[in-house]
Amino acid sequence: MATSTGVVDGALIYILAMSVLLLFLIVFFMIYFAVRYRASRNPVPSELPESPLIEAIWVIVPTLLVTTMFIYGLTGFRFLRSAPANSLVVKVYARQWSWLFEYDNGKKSADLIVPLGKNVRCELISADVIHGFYVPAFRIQQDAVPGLATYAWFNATTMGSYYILCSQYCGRRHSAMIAKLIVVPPDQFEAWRQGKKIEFTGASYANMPAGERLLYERGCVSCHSLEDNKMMGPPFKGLFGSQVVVTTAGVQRTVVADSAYIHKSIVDPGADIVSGFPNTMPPSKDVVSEDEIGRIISYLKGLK
Amino acid sequence: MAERETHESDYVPYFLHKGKYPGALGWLLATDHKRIGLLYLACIATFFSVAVIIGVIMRINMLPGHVILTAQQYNAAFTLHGIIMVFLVVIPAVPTIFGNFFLPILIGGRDMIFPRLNLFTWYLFVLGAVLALVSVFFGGGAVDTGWTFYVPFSLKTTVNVPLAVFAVFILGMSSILTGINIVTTVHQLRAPGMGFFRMPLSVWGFYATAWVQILATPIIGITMLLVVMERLFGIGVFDPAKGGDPLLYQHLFWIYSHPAVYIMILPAMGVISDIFPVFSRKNIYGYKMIAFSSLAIASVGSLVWGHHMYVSGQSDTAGIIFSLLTFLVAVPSAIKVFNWLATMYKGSIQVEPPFLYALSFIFLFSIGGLTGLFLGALSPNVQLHNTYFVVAHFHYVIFGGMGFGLAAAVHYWFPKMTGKMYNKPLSVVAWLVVFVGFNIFYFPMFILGWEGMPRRYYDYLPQFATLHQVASIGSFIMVAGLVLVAGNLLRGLVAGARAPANPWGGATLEWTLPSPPGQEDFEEIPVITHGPYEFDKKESGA
Amino acid sequence: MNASEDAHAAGRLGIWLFISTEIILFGGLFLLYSMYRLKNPADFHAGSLELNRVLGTLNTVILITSSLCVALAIDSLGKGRTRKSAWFVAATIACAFGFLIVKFFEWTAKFHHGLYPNAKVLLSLPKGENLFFGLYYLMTGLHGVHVIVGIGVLSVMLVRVLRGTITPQNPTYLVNSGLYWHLVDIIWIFLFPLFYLIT
Amino acid sequence: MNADASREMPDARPHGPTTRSYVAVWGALIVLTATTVAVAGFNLQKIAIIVCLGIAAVKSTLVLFYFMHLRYEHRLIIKLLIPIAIGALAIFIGLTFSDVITR
Repeated sequence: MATSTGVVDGALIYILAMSVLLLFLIVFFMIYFAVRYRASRNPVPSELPESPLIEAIWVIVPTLLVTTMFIYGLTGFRFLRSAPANSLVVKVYARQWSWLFEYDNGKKSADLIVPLGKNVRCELISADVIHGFYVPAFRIQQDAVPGLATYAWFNATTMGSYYILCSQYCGRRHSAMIAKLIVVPPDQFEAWRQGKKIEFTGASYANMPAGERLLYERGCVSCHSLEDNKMMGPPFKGLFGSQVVVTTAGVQRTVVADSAYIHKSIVDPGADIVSGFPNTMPPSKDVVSEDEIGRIISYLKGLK
Repeated sequence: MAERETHESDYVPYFLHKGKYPGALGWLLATDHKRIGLLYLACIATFFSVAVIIGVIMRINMLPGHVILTAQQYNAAFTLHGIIMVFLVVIPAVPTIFGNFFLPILIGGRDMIFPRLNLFTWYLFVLGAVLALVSVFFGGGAVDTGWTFYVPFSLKTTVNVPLAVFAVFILGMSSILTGINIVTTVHQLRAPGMGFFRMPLSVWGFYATAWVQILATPIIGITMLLVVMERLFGIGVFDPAKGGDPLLYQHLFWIYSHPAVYIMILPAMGVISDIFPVFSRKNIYGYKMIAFSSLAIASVGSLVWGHHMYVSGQSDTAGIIFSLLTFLVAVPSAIKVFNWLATMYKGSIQVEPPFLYALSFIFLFSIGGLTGLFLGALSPNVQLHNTYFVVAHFHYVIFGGMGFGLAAAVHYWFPKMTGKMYNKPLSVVAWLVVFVGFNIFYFPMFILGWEGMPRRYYDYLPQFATLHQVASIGSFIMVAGLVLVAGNLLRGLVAGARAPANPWGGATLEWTLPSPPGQEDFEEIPVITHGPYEFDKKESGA
Repeated sequence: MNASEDAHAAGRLGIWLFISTEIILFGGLFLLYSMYRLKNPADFHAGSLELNRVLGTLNTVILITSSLCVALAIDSLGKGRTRKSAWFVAATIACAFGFLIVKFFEWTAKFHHGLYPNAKVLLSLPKGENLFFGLYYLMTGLHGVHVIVGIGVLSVMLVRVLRGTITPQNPTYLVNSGLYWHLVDIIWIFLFPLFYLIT
Repeated sequence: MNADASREMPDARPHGPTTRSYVAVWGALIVLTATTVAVAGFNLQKIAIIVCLGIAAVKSTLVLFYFMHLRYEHRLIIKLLIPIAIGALAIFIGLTFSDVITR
């Protein structure tokens, strides 16, 4: 849970209470009239003279009621939309169909690890289409729009692991675009951020070899299977060293999938388009470092 | 009416009338408003069935352990369900079926003002429907964008977006022309003495709706054309890579698509306003307030589209403005509900099938409207946006509101349209099954959404399984009820008892005609001397 | 009650409603134009310098003149001078073709400079200029489609005036076609300064 | 607006502007076009937008009032249509503007 949870819930519960009351009154009168004035009991209807007073009440009371709801919602919104200046800034990269979190010191992670009781400001960046950064437990949601800087912030008050979901429909594997938000003690967080190896409970890709873990963390497996089934992109199993038919600048040719080829496919995927697959992969220079590409290649070498 | 019986010999029901063309051509080239209304009815009923079947398939898929679709198929399924329901069923249904059939009669005219244009709108409608259908099978396959076609996803996906959005453009043209026809008809063809404040409230509903159709639909037209142009020529006005702003697409889309909700609900509210006085045997309470609240909903409802965008990246200031305006539109809706209830007060109430639907309309629409307050409020919306709460909310408003309003209209006007009566006890049973199924189906979705289940998810976290199961079971009950409703009506059509001219004791003009009406509706254009709900005066009028 | 007069009154309301929808249809593009201009004033300035102001002015004069012609056609018809009316309708159609020919040369010249959607040259320019030309093609293109539709409608009117199915007593179709044609003129009256003049 | 409004004369009969006034309006439109092009020639910057759109508004009003006979229109509903359409558009643009400038 976070400080925002209570803020949003307050407004929700107020509106819920008012709505239940109104619904009860409406249904009560509807049923009461239908029974009390049924034709067999009240054969002669009596006209009700129009009363400006009653009509004025019907305009004014709902107006006042909804005004209170507006103000309650507005106060909460102000809270949600003003990140304190001293927040820890995390860059959130959303892409089809995975999340990547980058801390101010350049540390990257597939799970959002945050310290307990600290303000965290998530700056949302989308690489392709619109995604929705949604943490239900914290009651925060904000779209990541390509070409537009947006953010959400929170201050976690309970330790534990929560879901981060994509709430804006983004294509085939939209419902699988899930990451974890893990709230940990501030000292552990700091140690982890500085590069100490800590596996937090609930983390998504614990105990994997570095190369494989990168493929998960950076979202490669959303489109490339580690088995041999065909997804959005070519499967990885048995890829290294195999013959690949590609189209380069409109010309079809056959190449061997060696280290150079894989490197090029990561940094400039539009250059050689593997036949039978659409040219949809975004260039991934900003997401993986040279060092990381090396680890991925050495993992793929072993994936027979 | 007494006068009518003396002319019994030259009276021929409109569907037996021998016109210029024989047989099927007599229907396909019909310019008679009643026949065109029925042409629309046939199409819309078919599309509705298709969309319901797609919906059931999705619900089966959401049963724990019953995956029958791939992710791509599921995405296409909810997209098609949305496109068909929104553009082919809910937006056109009440204005084109009942607007066409009854609007001219209710104002004492013989037809719509532009009968050939009227038929043309039906052909455009069919063309749009065919294009939408064709887009499923050609050029990359069924659209998977959701019915909102949000850019840049709709620019990037490999499926046949251009044809589908072009279909929406065509359907928009059809809707605009229908709106023009309705406004002009109301202005030109009212019978002598039929002042604006003697029009039945259903006519006010059609009239207010028609204005929204005219003023808002061109925006979706141009937006859809822009998506086509983007796909075909890569112009870039919506593509962020070329400087375009995806949020402007959302603005344009919702400038139409939010008012479209009022295109859906206003005519249904109008019909409900006609039904309440008839079954309470009492003049409607606050006629002018209801009439003006229709116009208020139509106009204020066009200013609130930004409440779909609180978390979209829209500025916070704009969010606050739109939230305030959104709450204002709740007021005229509340006024209508209060006026309907006041109409029942001290009435002489007969709970016939149409009234049962009208009463359940109030219940379901109230839930839909009140949950709209959650979504209109800024901070709760941040939690509930794009979750099942929204899905439940709009199904309560659209299906519970417009759908039950439509069902009320069908059960109210069925005897007039067909000259036959359906089985009343069976229709009450069918209503009960639909009503119960509906609530088991959609109510759990409020809770799912509150707990954080996003919409348009092929898959879900394990904690949501139970509620999904309940919702799916509810959907099966509801569909069973719908089959019962349809079966009862069809049976009534074929083998029902003959309906009298005025089975409900209504005081509006359609009940002065025989059931079903003759080709010309009125042999002589009536002179109107009193309001539409003055039951004690109905003998002296018309 | 005179049926033809009733039909005329109804037709007039109908066509004015239609004109309103056309204004809003273009309005969606005006909305995009104003938002993008607001965000990219410098690029829009640069973009409009690329357009040929002389040709734009020429087309404005052509359309205003065509508007006059169609007004005079209706005027002549009302005075019972059917033949003269037909000549004016023909002149309107001629102006419409003139407009399209000028537009054709304008577009072709832009295409030669690589200023068309998705062209390498255009994509290399600042994003605001890409938007400017995108909107330029969309708005003048949609307007051009309206001109083409107008030519079709006016041609039918010409035939009907000559055949005598449009008469001084029954001018509704011609009057309504004229109203549509004036609308096409009005839209250009706004497009002209927005793209060619404001820098 | 009522039913009696439908019993009226078709307006092709000469109760609108005279032939001479059509030509006069055309002359005014040409002069305004020349003015707007001339004004755009000076480097007036922001004022140019207002002047150019102002002249465009005057020109379209002339077309609406005289060529399209709106000045001689006696039905309220038709007189109101253009203001309604422009008003709707102004609201659409204005509310979208409230987002774009504060983003």
